[in-house]
Amino acid sequence: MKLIVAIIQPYRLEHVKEELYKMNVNLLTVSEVLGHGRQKGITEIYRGIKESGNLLRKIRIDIAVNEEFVETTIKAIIKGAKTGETGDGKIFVLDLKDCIRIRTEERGPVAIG
Amino acid sequence: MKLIVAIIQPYRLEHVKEELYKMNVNLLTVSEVLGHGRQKGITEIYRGIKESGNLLRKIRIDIAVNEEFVETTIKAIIKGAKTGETGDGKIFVLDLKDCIRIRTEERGPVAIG
Amino acid sequence: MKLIVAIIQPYRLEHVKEELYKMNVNLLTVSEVLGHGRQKGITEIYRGIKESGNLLRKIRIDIAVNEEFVETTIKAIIKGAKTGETGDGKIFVLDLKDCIRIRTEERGPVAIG
Amino acid sequence: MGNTIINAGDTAWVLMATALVMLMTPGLAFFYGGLVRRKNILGVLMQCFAALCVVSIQWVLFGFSLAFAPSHGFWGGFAFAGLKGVGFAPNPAYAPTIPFEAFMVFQMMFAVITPALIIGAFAERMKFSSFLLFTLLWTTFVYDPIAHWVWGMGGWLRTLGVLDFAGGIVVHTTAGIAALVTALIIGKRKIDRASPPHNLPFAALGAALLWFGWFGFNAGSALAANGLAVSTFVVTNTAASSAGLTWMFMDWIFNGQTTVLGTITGAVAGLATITPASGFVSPASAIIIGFFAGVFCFLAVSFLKPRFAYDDSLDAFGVHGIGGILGVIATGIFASTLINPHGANGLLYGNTKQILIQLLAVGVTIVYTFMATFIIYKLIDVILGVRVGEKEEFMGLDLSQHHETGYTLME
Amino acid sequence: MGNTIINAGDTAWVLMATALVMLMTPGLAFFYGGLVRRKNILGVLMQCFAALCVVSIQWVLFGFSLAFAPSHGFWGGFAFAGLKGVGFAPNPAYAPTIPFEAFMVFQMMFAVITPALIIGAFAERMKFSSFLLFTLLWTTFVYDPIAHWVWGMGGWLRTLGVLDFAGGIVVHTTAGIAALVTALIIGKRKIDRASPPHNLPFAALGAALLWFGWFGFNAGSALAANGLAVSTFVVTNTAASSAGLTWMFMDWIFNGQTTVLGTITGAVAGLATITPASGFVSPASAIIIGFFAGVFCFLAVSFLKPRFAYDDSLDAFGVHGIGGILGVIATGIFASTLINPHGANGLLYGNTKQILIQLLAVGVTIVYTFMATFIIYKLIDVILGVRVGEKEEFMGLDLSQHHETGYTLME
Amino acid sequence: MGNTIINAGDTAWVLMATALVMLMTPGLAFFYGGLVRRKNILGVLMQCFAALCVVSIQWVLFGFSLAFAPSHGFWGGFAFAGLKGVGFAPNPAYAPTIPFEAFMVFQMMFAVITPALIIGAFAERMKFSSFLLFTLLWTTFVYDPIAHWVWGMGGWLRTLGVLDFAGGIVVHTTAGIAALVTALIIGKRKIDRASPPHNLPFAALGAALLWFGWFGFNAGSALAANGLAVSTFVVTNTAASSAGLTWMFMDWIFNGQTTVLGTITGAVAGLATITPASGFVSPASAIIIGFFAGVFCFLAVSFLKPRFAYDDSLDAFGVHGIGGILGVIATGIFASTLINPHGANGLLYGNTKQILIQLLAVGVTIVYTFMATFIIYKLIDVILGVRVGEKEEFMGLDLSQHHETGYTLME
Ligand SMILES: Nc1ncnc2c1ncn2[C@@H]1O[C@H](COP(=O)(O)OP(=O)(O)O)[C@@H](O)[C@H]1O
Ligand SMILES: Nc1ncnc2c1ncn2[C@@H]1O[C@H](COP(=O)(O)OP(=O)(O)O)[C@@H](O)[C@H]1O
Ligand SMILES: Nc1ncnc2c1ncn2[C@@H]1O[C@H](COP(=O)(O)OP(=O)(O)O)[C@@H](O)[C@H]1O
Repeated sequence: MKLIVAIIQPYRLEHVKEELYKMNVNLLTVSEVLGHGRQKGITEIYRGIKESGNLLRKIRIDIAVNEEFVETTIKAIIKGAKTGETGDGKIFVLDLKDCIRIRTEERGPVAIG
Repeated sequence: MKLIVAIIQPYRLEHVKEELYKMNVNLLTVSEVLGHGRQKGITEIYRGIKESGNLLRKIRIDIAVNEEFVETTIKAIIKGAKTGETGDGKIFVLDLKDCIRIRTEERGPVAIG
Repeated sequence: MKLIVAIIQPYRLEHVKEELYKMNVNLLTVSEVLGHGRQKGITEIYRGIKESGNLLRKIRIDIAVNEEFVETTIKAIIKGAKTGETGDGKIFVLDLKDCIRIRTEERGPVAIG
Repeated sequence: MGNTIINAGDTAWVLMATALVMLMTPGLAFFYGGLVRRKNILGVLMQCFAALCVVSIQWVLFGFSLAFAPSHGFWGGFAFAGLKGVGFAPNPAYAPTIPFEAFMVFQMMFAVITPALIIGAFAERMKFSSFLLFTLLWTTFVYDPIAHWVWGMGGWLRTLGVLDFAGGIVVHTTAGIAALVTALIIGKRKIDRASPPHNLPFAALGAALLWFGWFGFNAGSALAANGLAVSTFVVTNTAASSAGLTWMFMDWIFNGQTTVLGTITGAVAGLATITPASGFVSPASAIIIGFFAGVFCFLAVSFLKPRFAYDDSLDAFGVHGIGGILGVIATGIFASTLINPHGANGLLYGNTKQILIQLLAVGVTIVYTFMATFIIYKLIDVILGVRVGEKEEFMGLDLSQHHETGYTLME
Repeated sequence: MGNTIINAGDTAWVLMATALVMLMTPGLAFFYGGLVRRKNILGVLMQCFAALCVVSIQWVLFGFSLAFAPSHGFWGGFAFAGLKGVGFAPNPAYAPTIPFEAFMVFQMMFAVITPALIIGAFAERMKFSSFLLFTLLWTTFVYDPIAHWVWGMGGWLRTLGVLDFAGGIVVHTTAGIAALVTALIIGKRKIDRASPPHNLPFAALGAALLWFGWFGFNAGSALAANGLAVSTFVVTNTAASSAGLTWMFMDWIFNGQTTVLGTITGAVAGLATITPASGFVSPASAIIIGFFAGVFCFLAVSFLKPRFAYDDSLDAFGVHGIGGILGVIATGIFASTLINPHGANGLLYGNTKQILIQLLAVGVTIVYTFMATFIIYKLIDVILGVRVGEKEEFMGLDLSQHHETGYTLME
Repeated sequence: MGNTIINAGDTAWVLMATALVMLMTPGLAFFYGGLVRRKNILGVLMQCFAALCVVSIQWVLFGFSLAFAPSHGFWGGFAFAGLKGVGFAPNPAYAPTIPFEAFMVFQMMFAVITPALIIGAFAERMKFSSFLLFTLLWTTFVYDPIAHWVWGMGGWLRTLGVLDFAGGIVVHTTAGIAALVTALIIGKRKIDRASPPHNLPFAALGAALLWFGWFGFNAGSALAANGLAVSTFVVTNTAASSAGLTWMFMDWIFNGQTTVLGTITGAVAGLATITPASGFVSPASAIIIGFFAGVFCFLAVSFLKPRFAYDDSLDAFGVHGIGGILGVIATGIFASTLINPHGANGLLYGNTKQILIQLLAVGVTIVYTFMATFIIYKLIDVILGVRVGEKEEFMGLDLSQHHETGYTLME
């Protein structure tokens, strides 16, 4: 099992979700984060004082999947998130040692879906 | 060492914390996330336009623990979070390679508690 | 590759970023979390009712790095975040199995930077 | 209606005061709304807007008549129903220099805010449909009769000579007691732990709008732009400030530091307490009344409530009930005919009778309100059920009652 | 200007009403701003503040003159340009008991809010520079002439006897139609999916300020603190409440539950609809008009818009356009000389002519506004381009147009 | 007090204006509060509410007397202390047609907001206890005397003929200079980096309430609902709009785009600048004054502050100090007896003397305020310590001073 963590542009969330659903990846967890990457954000200006605004709003998606879904999921994320411009984001893949569905107390691969 | 990540119903947070404290698991990090799972949320309606509202508010808890605490912690989370209804959430267990207490610069298992 | 997760005091973020930049660690993802640790927060009081306020605001930083940068990164975080008082926070190190740059679809160590 | 003539200055002031009092209901919505959990903000806002809509219509159709038509004993009857006879000409029995309709609409806004005040007691756990019905019935059977007793032509408390300038009995005592009753019957919220206000700046905004609007509430009750209105205005501001400062220091003494929530709560307590007295007392008395408002309401909220363990979520009873009752009694003590020759002297000025009238009036109001609210509540509980289910409560009223959320979590 | 004399009460009321109407533009900013995505809140606030600044200056320089100087056919010409002759003395043609300058500034605030209303149609996707130019041109070539026709000395619709007490034609129909035109030309937002309001409490705050300010808008249009002002005040509040309740129940019937957004939208629709009628109808008529406002605007927003698939983001047409037109027609039906002897009777009171005048006026206004707005839009599109680029739209107007963000994400 | 008689229209207007000015202090709280870091919002709100409470009581007890009792040289003495002799009868020396008590309470709200303006300078780092003491002392020893000099019976600047219609000297220059002094002594905030406003919509809300309230501030200073009040009202709105637009374009020229914060700051600068001139100048002059307000305050904030590197956190000096001084001088240039026969002509109308008086008055005010504020600050620093500790500052004032947080992070 793997935990896939994707950092994407906020406005691509809809597209990513769509691509994931097409691949039957329906379970995910989303949060709002700030990212510092290569992308130069817009310089904010408050009463003439420039704020390099180096932390840009991003969306983080966490998806736990079984091994056979890893590549499908990564591809779907790329498909939804890619615009070809800096700031598109990254996907991180972590090993998932265990997974428990709280409702049923099931464990392991069966609990993921 | 393991990093335990639990996604739970927001209103169960109090109960989960209580159960964890009983087991002497006192250190944790909490954040607000949106989750898409099997649970059907309430359809929101704004001027007649239906929002399937497929992202529901959830709480994410991160707990780093030493091996001997893994099961205790999982049990405590389940005890606090379980209602038996869809939406109760999941627990993910990740391997933790290292842990550093910034204040003392201690590393490894001793830094976790 | 490793994923370094640091939980720090909110007001140390600027210092940590500065130290990281000095070490050429420029890519990171930040989010706001609540932490329960050893630190005793301020008791909040609302119309005489005391709120032990056991969840304190913290900043979480996620940094994916290649192996040779792990120690540099940890040191930089400690340098920026350490005040010597409880609440300084923790650093967690996780194994990173893979990393994908969405824009270019590059994978592995090359995608991290 | 005789040789009365409309005064444009007085009319301008009463219209403006009416607008100010109207703004108090949204002000209250934010004062209360900022204090609840994030998932219940819309529940509070909705109840306040609904009170505004429902009571506005009820008042035009029959509420005003029940309260202000010449007495039929219990209430005023239907002589003014549908605003019959409520037109451009002044009614000297109420306000000789402004259109009678101006008096009507000014009073309307009092009828609107009173049931809205009660919301604080059952916040975060009442069904919206039940709230609608409760508001309609409570306004009709509690507010309207008591307004009639105290202010209506032929009302028995008015005849008795009770002093209630702007609604210490009619508004704050009734709302406060109704709050106590409903808090007692509806029971505690599921998660008992104190929850910090989800948006204290909203509560402060609400308090500011309340303070602003209260100038209309009290000084508008002079029903003319004259010296009495000015005096009332000054006294109102003074009591609010005095009570705000007092609560600030009470917080400091009892809890070790001053708080925003304490200060604004104190100011609102001071405003509620000065209300009945505002047209009868001097600024010096207002400082004292404000001081007592701060002390007593602070103690009620900090000690009485935990002691008796009812869950008056936002202290509608502790602030408006205690404040209202205190103010009615204070009126009997501090009132002076030097300030208002149409009033009476209080205890301090050698008149012992007034305070007895005040006590009687507030006592009867408490008893009647208590019983009537109880009956209305129980009736609705049978028909619709008053409290939301446990799941709805955990989910929050915004989602469960209105299928909306107050704030998005992401862009 | 004859033996007119200034009445302090009337002046006080009109000044206060002016302040109230001024507050409506920020009120609208929050009403609209709360409904957009979080990344576009500043875009909305900015457009509203800019409208306030730009039109205030335009009005003083020549706008007031175009609208209210004695007729030169299409508009009023430049006789009052730079406020020449607009001073302390009253102008009896408009308001005999207050300084002419008071009339001028009261009308200014109407000119300010009208273009601001249109913002709802193109929210989240218009360039700020184009908005500035649009506001200036639209005010000059649409608002000013139509205000002249309906309200100006010698205006042809005024001469014809059209009834528009506080701007159902001049304000709401023009803004609503302009909203429809711009929504049609500018096209849909990129992300079509409904986005929940980012801050519904802000929208509720805005609605509260609109309601509060509308007392000045309508009752101030009596231009005196007299019985008519009071009647207008009452009718305004009644229609708002009635429409709010109606929408609440429409929501319940069609969508299964009541909503905050529905209730406040209903109230605003009621306010827009009663506007032209407010100085001519009884409270009973106001209840009926409010009811129809709730029903028709609800249907427009819920069925017309999805049907024709234009993206009037915040329903400026559905609420103000439909409401304004409905109100103008309703005035031809419900107007009564018992309420306002300077008005006329409507259909219900046996006068068939009035409704024809109303229909003609609203029809001409629709056609003229439609064409003129279209031309202005296209002109600006050629010069500056109206719509932001796709990337700017995704980024949000706050960052892309103003290099600011509404809220920080961290401390 | 002679054959004066109360005018209801004037009284209605002054009461309403008083309520409007009261609302400015919460308005300021949100204007400032939206601009600070999220962890300091309550600190700002608290200071504003505390100023309202403390000064309201001080004013009734002795502040009004110090400012407006007949002169004892430095200040007014204690003849009116405890509002002795301040009752229903007008005092023709101040306002012949309204109760003297109305004048008193109107002036109270000026005394309230002035120390609140200073908050912008030391935001995010002052101890609350010290703020309380500072407010009390500063009001008593700076505001009250200077108000006396300029407006009090027998005040030496008043006798000299200085023109300050609504407080360019008394309010804005004093507050602005005090802001500069405190910013200089208290030192920079620990985290020097510019921090984006945590809630710009709150700042916009505050600006809207300030603008709205300023109509009372300026036009209320006519102390009657007459032509002068109307003219003042118009001029106020015009200068605000002109300055808002100017700042908008300055931002565009110097920073490449227009901003919300710039526009609302410009409007507030325009309002501050027109304040002393508002009762003496024409709308055309107001456009020019507004333009200069936009230009100079923009430059002060953008260049002066970084140049001299003081940390006037929210530009209380840059906006109110510069604006106030500019306005006082502008009054000496643009004043015209055609607008206000009780005023004087300025430079433009051939009177060179007035501008010298204005310069003298503003110069003395600067010097006195500078010294007195310095002494008060140092005194408090010895007794209580003015600045919070480093840890408290990092933690934020909300938690460290009031043990509260503005917003919850979770439901
Ligand atoms: N090594 C990293 N560690 C943590 N987060 C990263 C890392 N690299 C990128 N990110 C996240 O991904 C976002 C996009 O990265 P950026 O460099 O702007 O775009 P791109 O990946 O297209 O070059 C960043 O804002 C940051 O949140
Ligand atoms: N595979 C997954 N990856 C990431 N998050 C998940 C996954 N499965 C569940 N979750 C999270 O857990 C929450 C609860 O899951 P849900 O399916 O609704 O309940 P249950 O686990 O009781 O069936 C989801 O809203 C989502 O945030
Ligand atoms: N074992 C853990 N699991 C998850 N989060 C932790 C753990 N230990 C500490 N934290 C996070 O680090 C923060 C600081 O920890 P704390 O004990 O207060 O300080 P210190 O590490 O200096 O003793 C906590 O608030 C919490 O968010």
